Amino acid sequence: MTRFIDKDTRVLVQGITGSQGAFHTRLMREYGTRVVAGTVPGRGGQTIEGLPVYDTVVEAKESHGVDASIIFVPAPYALDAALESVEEGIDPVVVITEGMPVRDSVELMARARLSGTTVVGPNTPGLIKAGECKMGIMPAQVFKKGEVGVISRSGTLFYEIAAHITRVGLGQSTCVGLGGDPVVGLDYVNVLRWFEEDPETEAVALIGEIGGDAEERAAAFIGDGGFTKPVAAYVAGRAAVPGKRMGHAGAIIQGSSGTAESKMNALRDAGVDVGELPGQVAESLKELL
Amino acid sequence: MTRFIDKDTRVLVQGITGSQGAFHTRLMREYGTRVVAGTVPGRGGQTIEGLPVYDTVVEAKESHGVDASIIFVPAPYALDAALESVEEGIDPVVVITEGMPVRDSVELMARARLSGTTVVGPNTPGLIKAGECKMGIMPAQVFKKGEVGVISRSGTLFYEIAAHITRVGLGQSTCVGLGGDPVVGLDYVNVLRWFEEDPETEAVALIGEIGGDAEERAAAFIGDGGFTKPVAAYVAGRAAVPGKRMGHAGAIIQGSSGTAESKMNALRDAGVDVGELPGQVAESLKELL
Amino acid sequence: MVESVEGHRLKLLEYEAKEYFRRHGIPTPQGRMVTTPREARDYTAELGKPVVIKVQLPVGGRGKAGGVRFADTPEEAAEAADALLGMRIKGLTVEKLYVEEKLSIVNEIYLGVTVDRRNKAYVVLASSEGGMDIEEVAAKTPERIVRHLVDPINGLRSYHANLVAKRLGYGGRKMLQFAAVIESLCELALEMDAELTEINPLAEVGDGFTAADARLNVDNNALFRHRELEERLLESYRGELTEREMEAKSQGLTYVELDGNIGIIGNGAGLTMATLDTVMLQGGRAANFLDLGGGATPERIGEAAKFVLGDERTRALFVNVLGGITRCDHAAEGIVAARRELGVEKPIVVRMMGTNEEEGRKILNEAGVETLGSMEEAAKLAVKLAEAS
Amino acid sequence: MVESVEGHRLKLLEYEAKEYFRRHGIPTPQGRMVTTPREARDYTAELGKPVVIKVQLPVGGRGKAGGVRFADTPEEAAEAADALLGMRIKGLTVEKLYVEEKLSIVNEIYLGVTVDRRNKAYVVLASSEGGMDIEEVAAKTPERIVRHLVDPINGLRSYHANLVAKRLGYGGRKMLQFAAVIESLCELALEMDAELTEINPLAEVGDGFTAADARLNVDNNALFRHRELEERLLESYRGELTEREMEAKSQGLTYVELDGNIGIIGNGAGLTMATLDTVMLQGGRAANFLDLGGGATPERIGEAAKFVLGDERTRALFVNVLGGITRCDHAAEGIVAARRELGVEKPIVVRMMGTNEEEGRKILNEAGVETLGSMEEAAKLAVKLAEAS
Repeated sequence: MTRFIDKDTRVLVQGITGSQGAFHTRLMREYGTRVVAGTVPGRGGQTIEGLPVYDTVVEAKESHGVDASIIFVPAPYALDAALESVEEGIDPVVVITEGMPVRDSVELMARARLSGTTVVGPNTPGLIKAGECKMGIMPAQVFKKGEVGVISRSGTLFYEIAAHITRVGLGQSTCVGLGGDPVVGLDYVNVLRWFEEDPETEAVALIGEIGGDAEERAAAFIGDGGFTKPVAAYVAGRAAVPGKRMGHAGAIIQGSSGTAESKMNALRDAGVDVGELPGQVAESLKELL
Repeated sequence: MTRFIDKDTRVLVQGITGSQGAFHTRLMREYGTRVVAGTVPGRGGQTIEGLPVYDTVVEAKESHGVDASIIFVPAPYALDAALESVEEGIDPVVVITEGMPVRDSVELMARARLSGTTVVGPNTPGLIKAGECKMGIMPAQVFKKGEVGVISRSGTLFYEIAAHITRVGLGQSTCVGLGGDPVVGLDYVNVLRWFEEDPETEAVALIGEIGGDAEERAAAFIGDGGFTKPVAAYVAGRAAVPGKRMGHAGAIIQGSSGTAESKMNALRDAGVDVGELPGQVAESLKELL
Repeated sequence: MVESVEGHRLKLLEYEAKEYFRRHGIPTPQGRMVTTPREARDYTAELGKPVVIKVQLPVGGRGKAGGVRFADTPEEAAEAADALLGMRIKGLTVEKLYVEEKLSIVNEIYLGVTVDRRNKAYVVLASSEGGMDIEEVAAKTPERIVRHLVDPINGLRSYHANLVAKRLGYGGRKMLQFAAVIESLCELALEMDAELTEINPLAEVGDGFTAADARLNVDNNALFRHRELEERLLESYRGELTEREMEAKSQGLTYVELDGNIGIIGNGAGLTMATLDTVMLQGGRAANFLDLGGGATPERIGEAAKFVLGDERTRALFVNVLGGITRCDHAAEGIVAARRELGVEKPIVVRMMGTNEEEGRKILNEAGVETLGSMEEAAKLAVKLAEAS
Repeated sequence: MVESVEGHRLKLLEYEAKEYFRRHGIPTPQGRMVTTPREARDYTAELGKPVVIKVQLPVGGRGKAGGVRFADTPEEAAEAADALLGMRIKGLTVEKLYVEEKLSIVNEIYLGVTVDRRNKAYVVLASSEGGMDIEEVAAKTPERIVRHLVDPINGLRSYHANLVAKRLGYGGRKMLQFAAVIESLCELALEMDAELTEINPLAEVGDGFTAADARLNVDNNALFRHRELEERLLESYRGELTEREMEAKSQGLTYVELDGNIGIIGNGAGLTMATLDTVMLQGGRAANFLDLGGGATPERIGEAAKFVLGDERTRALFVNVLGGITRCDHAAEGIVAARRELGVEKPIVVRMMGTNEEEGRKILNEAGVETLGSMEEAAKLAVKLAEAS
């Protein structure tokens, strides 16, 4: 993985004729993303937002060359859409789709691993290289090209913190929404590895939430010296109640595992500056840089 | 693939307690094959032919180290038995079992390809390195260590020709039974590539039969210079009738394809010495060497 | 250790789960669901042997709550059923019972299949500590749990199942029988999109194994593949959700009831959680979590606001909107409409930022609703207002 | 080009195949299997539209043989059925008919799924030349065939099916409909272990596609997964096998009837084929191919010998045994016993080599049967004896 996306990335939109697909295609292009085509089986030959629509990824790729794909396909069809891009060697594949069955995510990730493809999501706001390429549904106005890499499991909280980062006078390099589902393609460690090598990233904002142990594993990775740049973090869900799902399928405290405290402590032990409030992440980064 | 098998190969027998499994385990050991253990699910802890029986390949491997496996398991269970060895990194996996469904063979070969495992068979007499290691059901007495590599789709015809080779004063290096099923792990070209590199093989006896186009592909490979040592061949089935299956599931002439003439002509065009009768193969080799 | 996917599932009752078990060849004791003492008596007579009678409720711990009884005769079964029906357990009334042959159990095993988030794969869990909660076993004696990750490409094969059975100490015929149950349960899990399926205990009886209990929780997101279960969805929340949560569900709202007095509405799960946290840090207590999700319409936002304002515990409402796909002006319209329709005077604090922020603020300010740009300050204000009202 | 697995399969009749098609969601015209003119009339009346009536036989080319008729009214249907029932086609008597609604066909497509030996994978074949034999299309206009290899790991996905439909020139809704048929057929092929399943033609009608004909050949080796078909096996050979071959099948013998006069028995398919070839090169003609397989018992060999000697066309018997698992003495015992039991005087030539060769020769020589060590010489002798007798 030498890059996620940048201004040259040729992006395909799968599910481009749906309301979400069409809407965000427009916004992504306004941001400067090089969207080259869309696909919807059965809609080949149509045009939307001035872009050609193909029935299959193979045809879109043959006609335009496609580097990366973003998927707005309804959940029952999302697995096939993603596999289609994986099979065509498209990388990364960003699955915006919400509500994908876990069995399908498990299958997708296994096949993507076999072919070395990076899958972002499902149920992700997507990823953005500030000022160059937006492959996602995040509001453009909160981002400014800069030095902070952002990794988040949630969407709006990610925008919130990105906005704070911009407001304090910093900016973002690449921002990655991991996705709010229990099984997703990327975890913090995958992205931290990438940020460690990325010359444009000088510090990282890590935005976590209750459920699972992805934050604890990120903490272990940082604590073991796997990531050496400054990190500031916020973990949502201190007020959450065990056994109650907080919006995301993955955001649930089971027994004593997956609590915000556990994650915050692990990150602090690894030397990460953990904020009590979302706004503190930007302040910390300002100090760290 | 640096070697198939030799005197050091530690062999596991899957399905060792069945009558075929037990009988051939005895014969293989008499030949000198280093059989180290057997497996039969549910029979773990038993002993047969003085060898320990395990429930699973994992356990056999942990206790003995296993390089290669030979399978005598009934057809309905053969796929799982083979996959178990493939998963444990055992190579080659020799499937003696007859009557394996084609769907299972297709799945086995795909998974073996993913992990780079050589599968011999199914429905093969097995393979033998003359004078060192017999992993199969061929009669030992017809083989003598020597310089001719033998590749065959059939069993008894292979023994017949091996016996001729021995009788004319030559011997065999490694002999490979490809198997009589439509979908098998190895084809002539795979084995010719190996024989090309094998210092112990100076010439090859290629024994074909009607059905499919494996012989034609071997001819093309030889004709293109892929194999440079002398080859003598015999193709069975000149007297066969189109549409009638000749014993093997794979041995059938469909329309005008898969005939003995087509195969013999292709081989002759590639410079192979093709005999009219099985006995002529040995005579040809004698002249060629 | 046993980190699994939860939170998003349709929980079937024991008798329903066992029906699926049977279809997949998993041995179960003879049994029948009954709703009257008479049926309990008749079925016990039909069986002609001692039975166990278990309440059928979507909550755990029925044994401790007295929801399981034994009966040797049809008359005893009728009496037991009479005693159990109408019982209240964890706020739920018992309406269904499962009458099942009583087993002579040699040994109790735990067997489950769930999804391992970290490894992105289904996982088979087996333990000799049958009958116990697996989380508890995982915490206390993790070495007693055998885990097998199911390769998503290769699937669970007979030899994998044999190894699991082996590791639990079974050999010979018992190993094969146990392995067959593992294979079937795993097949069921995949075919039914189970987020969790469990046999606890799997009873070792004289001549094999049988599922003494059965749990089957199906991934909600996969119900399009299991249409027959869709209508069961709401019912499955009984007991698990509060009445208000049930009502929210039926309105399609992502709502969690909490025990404070500040109503919280946010857009996006992470932001809403952070809003709760911020309120907590300011000394307040949230009455709920309500996530609008992405791109809510004014109507949707109005419904949400009405739902939260309508909660009598709510003393103040704090709406936190980060405009992205969701438009701030839409949020404002929805809030104003809700307030007008309800005619309530409860204080409302709105924090908004992003898409159409100015328009939104204008609408709210004209309606006399306070808007702030900072989440912390808005939370502080909400806490103050809730205390004051 | 269309090299596929054949030879080893249970061939279902059209009406049976269509039943499987329906279960897998493949659109088929309305139809019913009937065995009397009355049923044909009643069903046509029930349908209330013109019908096509097709003989149900396990042989191809029924159209050319006059086995397909059309009828506009119930009375015409009864007449057509009356004419078709009892007809003889390729040596078989028509006992079953399939009455089906007559279609208004816009276009005819070929669609099939089979196994590609070389690539070790299932392959989808589609062609615009519907109604034609695919082998013929492959030979004459191979560019009109679209091939898609099904990745055994990933399976056939919707987008693969879309591409196939696309390559055949379909777009929009028709592409999706055609792709759905491809997906279902492929699913059927795998689930049923089909060595070949074919829709030829797949009829494009006004509002979609429908299977105007149906072929489903199931891999014999997989019948343990399809118990319901096991009893259909013998019947499926009707028409394909000769009477003697049918009888051999029922005795479990691997036997092919040929048109010569020298009975051939060998052990192993390759050796037996080579034996036929050798006899042919010596100027003789084999009456059959009979492969004993591996490790035959004396009884088995005796039955085989009796079966071949019992063929009145057989003037001499040539047994070729290469002793490996099969023991030469067992072969000898079987041959001697068969000869004794039948009391026939037909000349027998035995070539044996390998395991227990000496013992075998001794038994045969004592019984006055000639044994040789060379296959060529034995063949020469057999040809000579057959000519002389």
